[in-house]
Amino acid sequence: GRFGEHGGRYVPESLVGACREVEEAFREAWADPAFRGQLAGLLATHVGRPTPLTPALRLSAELGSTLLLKREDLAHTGSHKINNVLGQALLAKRMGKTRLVAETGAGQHGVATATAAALFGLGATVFMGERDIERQALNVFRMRMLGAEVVPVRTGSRTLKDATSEAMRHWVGVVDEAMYCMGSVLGPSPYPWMVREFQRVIGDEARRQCATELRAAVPDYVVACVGGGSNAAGTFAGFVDTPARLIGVEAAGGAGAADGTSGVLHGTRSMFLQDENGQVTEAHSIAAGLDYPGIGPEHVHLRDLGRARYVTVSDAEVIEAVMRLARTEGIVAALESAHAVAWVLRGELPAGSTVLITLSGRGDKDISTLRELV
Amino acid sequence: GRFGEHGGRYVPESLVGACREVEEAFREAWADPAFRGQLAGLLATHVGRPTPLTPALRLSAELGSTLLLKREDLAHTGSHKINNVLGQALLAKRMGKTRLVAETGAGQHGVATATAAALFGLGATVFMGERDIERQALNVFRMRMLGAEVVPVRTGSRTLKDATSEAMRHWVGVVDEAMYCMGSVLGPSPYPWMVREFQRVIGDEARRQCATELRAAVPDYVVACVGGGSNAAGTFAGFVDTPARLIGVEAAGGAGAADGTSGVLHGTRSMFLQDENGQVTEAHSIAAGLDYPGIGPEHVHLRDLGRARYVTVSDAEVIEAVMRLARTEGIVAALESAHAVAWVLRGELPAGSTVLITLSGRGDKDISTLRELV
Amino acid sequence: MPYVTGGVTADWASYVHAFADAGAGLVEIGLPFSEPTLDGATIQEATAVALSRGATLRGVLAATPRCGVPLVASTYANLALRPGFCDRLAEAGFTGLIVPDLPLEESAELSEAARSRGIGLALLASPVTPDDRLAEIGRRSRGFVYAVSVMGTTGERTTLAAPARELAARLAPRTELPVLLGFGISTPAQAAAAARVADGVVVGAAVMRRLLDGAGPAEIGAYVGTMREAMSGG
Amino acid sequence: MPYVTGGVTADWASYVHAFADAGAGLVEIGLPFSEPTLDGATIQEATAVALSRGATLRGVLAATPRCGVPLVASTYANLALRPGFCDRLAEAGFTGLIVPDLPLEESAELSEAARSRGIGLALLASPVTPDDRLAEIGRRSRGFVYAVSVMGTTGERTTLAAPARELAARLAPRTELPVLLGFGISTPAQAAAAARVADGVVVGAAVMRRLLDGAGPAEIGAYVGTMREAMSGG
Repeated sequence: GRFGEHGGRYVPESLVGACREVEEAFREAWADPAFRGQLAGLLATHVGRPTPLTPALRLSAELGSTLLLKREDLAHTGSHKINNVLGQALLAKRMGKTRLVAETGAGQHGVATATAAALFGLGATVFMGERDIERQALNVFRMRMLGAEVVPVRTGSRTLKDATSEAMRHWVGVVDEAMYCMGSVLGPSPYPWMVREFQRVIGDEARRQCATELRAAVPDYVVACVGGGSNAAGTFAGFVDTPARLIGVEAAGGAGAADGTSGVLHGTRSMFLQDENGQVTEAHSIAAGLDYPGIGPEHVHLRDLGRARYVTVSDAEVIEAVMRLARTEGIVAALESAHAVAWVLRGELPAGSTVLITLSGRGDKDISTLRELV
Repeated sequence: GRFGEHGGRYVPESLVGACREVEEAFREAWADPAFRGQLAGLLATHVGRPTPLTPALRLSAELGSTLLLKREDLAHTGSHKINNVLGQALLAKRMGKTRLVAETGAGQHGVATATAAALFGLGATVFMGERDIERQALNVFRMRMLGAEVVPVRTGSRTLKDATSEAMRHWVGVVDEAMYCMGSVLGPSPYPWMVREFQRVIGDEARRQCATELRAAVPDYVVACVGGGSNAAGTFAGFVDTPARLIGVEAAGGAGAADGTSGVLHGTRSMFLQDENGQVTEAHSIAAGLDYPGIGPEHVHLRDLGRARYVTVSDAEVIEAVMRLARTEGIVAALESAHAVAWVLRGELPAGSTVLITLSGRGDKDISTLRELV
Repeated sequence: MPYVTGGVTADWASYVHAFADAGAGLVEIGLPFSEPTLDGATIQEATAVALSRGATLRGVLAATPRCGVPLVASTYANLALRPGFCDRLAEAGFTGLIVPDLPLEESAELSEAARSRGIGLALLASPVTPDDRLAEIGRRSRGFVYAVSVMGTTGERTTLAAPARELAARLAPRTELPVLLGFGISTPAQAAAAARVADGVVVGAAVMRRLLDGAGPAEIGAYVGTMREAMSGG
Repeated sequence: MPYVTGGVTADWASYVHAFADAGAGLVEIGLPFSEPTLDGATIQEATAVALSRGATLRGVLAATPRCGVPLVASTYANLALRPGFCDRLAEAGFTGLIVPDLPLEESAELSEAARSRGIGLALLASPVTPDDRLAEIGRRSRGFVYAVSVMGTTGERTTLAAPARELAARLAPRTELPVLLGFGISTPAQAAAAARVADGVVVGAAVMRRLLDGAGPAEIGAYVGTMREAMSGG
């Protein structure tokens, strides 16, 4: 459960057993071909995997590079979140749990959790900050449509970090029947690496797809946005043993790797935005999904090892990237995903580079935000 | 260009040549393996085809039947519309056209057209009723993001039928450089059968998928919603030569087949809602995509032949169907698609039936409508 | 051939008389259809006004005056292909018919039905119609050939476009019927120019614009007279 | 062991003195952290109040009074694992430390750092902790073992739950340290019940609720005295 000196399991004694139980169940399930087959089947029939690898022909021509887009935006519910959530829900079912507990920020993970719960006939309790509930009323309704209970969180900044705290508090009281369904490569062990394993389907598919698409089989660059960092972790997992340069792109206002310092939050030791007194500060990004003041511990480790590089882009660059991708490729990417595109658009890559960009989600949810800004 | 006594090419002399040009180009392209290969490639890499066939396990258990969902909701841009639009845009490019002209109602076809235009570097002019523009401001913004020009139509009921009229008027003046990109199996020949051919990928895929999924290889029932009827036409095309019963489900308030009478509109002879004086009346459906006062001519023909049956469901049944599918399968279907589900939920099917339902699109666009109603 | 939308005002029939009095050789009466796909803003507006006043096919035909000048009905295929349409048209005294969304290929049946009731279905020709097709249209049309002078909808335009002259020139040797030039003709100068290449002109939107703006039969009759004069003088 | 959130009011230190005067054997001082993941509504509120008043680790430690009773700090791992934390704690006169999100497996380093500054890191035990693990916690804890009486967060509850009694009973034979029962104890009856199975109780939320509602040091000292009395009488 450690990535160098990061990771770990910083949870109350009351949750140690539950985390262990999840870890043991996951180890056992992940080694069981039946479980993996069942999950792969669901990802194929329900989610639409494999998602395509789209050559961004017009944008490539403009940049003089070869850009390949891994299309998680086409996954059921609109982002990569579902890969992980189906895995955890299937595991919960296998463990005999009857409920899922989850936190959500903008609502994407909450919708994915509610979706998986509906599919398996599990209950779902989703904690969501009151401010996010106001901003994302449609996602709240969607979760309720799917049968989930959405609990407003009125503490702190009333956003994602507070919802996460509240969800963990709640879990303590319901560990017997409920499984915590974590939305990113965060939280206590085994979550960071379990979520990465559930998301590695992105990287594994992309690796195979690149092999048929690129002469060199492996791209020069593999680029993904990083909030907590689950789509990046999943993507990188497929390329960590190749010469591809791995680039995680953070929001300038929510850059755990770039601006954070070592700390412990929500069960894991990692890099978090905090003031000089060790109080966690709020992240600010146009992309709600990157609005978390930390980053997954494995990313810190990959950076410390020099295996991955973490960069930031500004909100303005992100808006420009969304618009440009829409006009050249007919794809409206999520603001989160557009961070990866924005970094590539900076033009710092050598001409002729081959670049894999994970489009973690679709931009439908962001249209009204963009409309106000553009 | 005829389906029995329906279909035809009821256009002004000024458009006869343009329609013929499209027809000839399409015949030639459709017989050209290079064109079909290029389109199939785009559908795979850009749209995410094949879309999965999802067994609706929990709903099937509740109904005592076997329901299979053809997941067009997972296609890029969120519905089957893109299949057709990519075909027409590729054809336009092949014909040397530089612009697409299209009508749109709720905006789905407009967004798809704008998407295809962006992908091919074509211009796009989308006509949209002023009332629809107000109701669907986000889709208008999305089209503009994708680089399309959206032209408000202020005549008549200021909805889809008026937008269609205006788009056809506009086409007369720009036939040299522009191709009309029709959104359904409507309009003058070759559109109804060309659109059906571009949409038959739904039925062809589903046929193959059913063959591996069902013991009998072919389902007992094939059910799809019908506005103009393009997703139904594409689905039925894959099963018309099988014993499967084909069911088209119309909105009770916009049922061209059920309540229409023979007439001529927008270039085709078919069934339209009209008063006793031959004036076309407005359709009313909770599903904007079914809000057209007519039905594709081939559907009338299939009905006249007894090969397909057309039924209607009420708005209330549709809302119930959306909610039930969400809770049992974790899929929020478009209100249009939910018509097909609603009919199956009536429970009129013999126990043990196998049923293919085409989910033509996703319900994200309908969430705020549902929120107000539920 | 001046045009009026049937039912656009309570006294719409007076305009027909005024046209006749102004020396029009033919009068075109529009039978309003809810989806005027080929009309520009003016005639769309006139159609909407007529329908909102409760105009129906039956009502317009019943109110159609006999004014000594041959009457030509114009409407869309949805109305023209309704059973009994030609019977009613004949009863109302029409001898000509224009259906702009019924091209050559779709026209045979209606043309025959009309002919059997003494009505000539005039076909339309367009600037993009090839020569051989023009000849076929010239052969199959009845009464006259309606030459659409521009690629677009009905409506006023400032000059008579070159395509109109070219079309008229291509049509003339390919038909024995008179050629009427329509779409976009509104000024005496245009009418005069048109008269040099065709046998007549259709003045629709220009009449209806004035009518919708409040001009009475006398004023519009005078306008039609001016147009006629310009043509004769040309 | 009564609890006060450091910095919650300007005169928070007076509460520490009042606790000592009321006969508390230990006093727990919360060092506010922005994400009080394990606290219930009351202590979350107290934390937010303290932080909004500008409370910092440095400031709270500087204001911590010496009152003759051993002081126990409680905070979260994010603060406790900061470099120099134990030095500063020792300077401020603390001899005990509770870090509720630092379970056995993650505690060794901090426990050693604390020990070297004369501070005992008390570990927590929970109703779901198995016996062998309880023994390990009992061995590795310093000062006392904090027995979490319920599966949930801090906060007042109406009765002392059965799990609390069972946990205390399982812990007692597995540690040589005193066992303090915490989470949810607010009434004299509960305190008395707790005293029958444990060596002491932690009264946190009940104190803070009163404090946030405006009770001064004297009033809260009296409440703590009542609790103490109930325990002695039990």
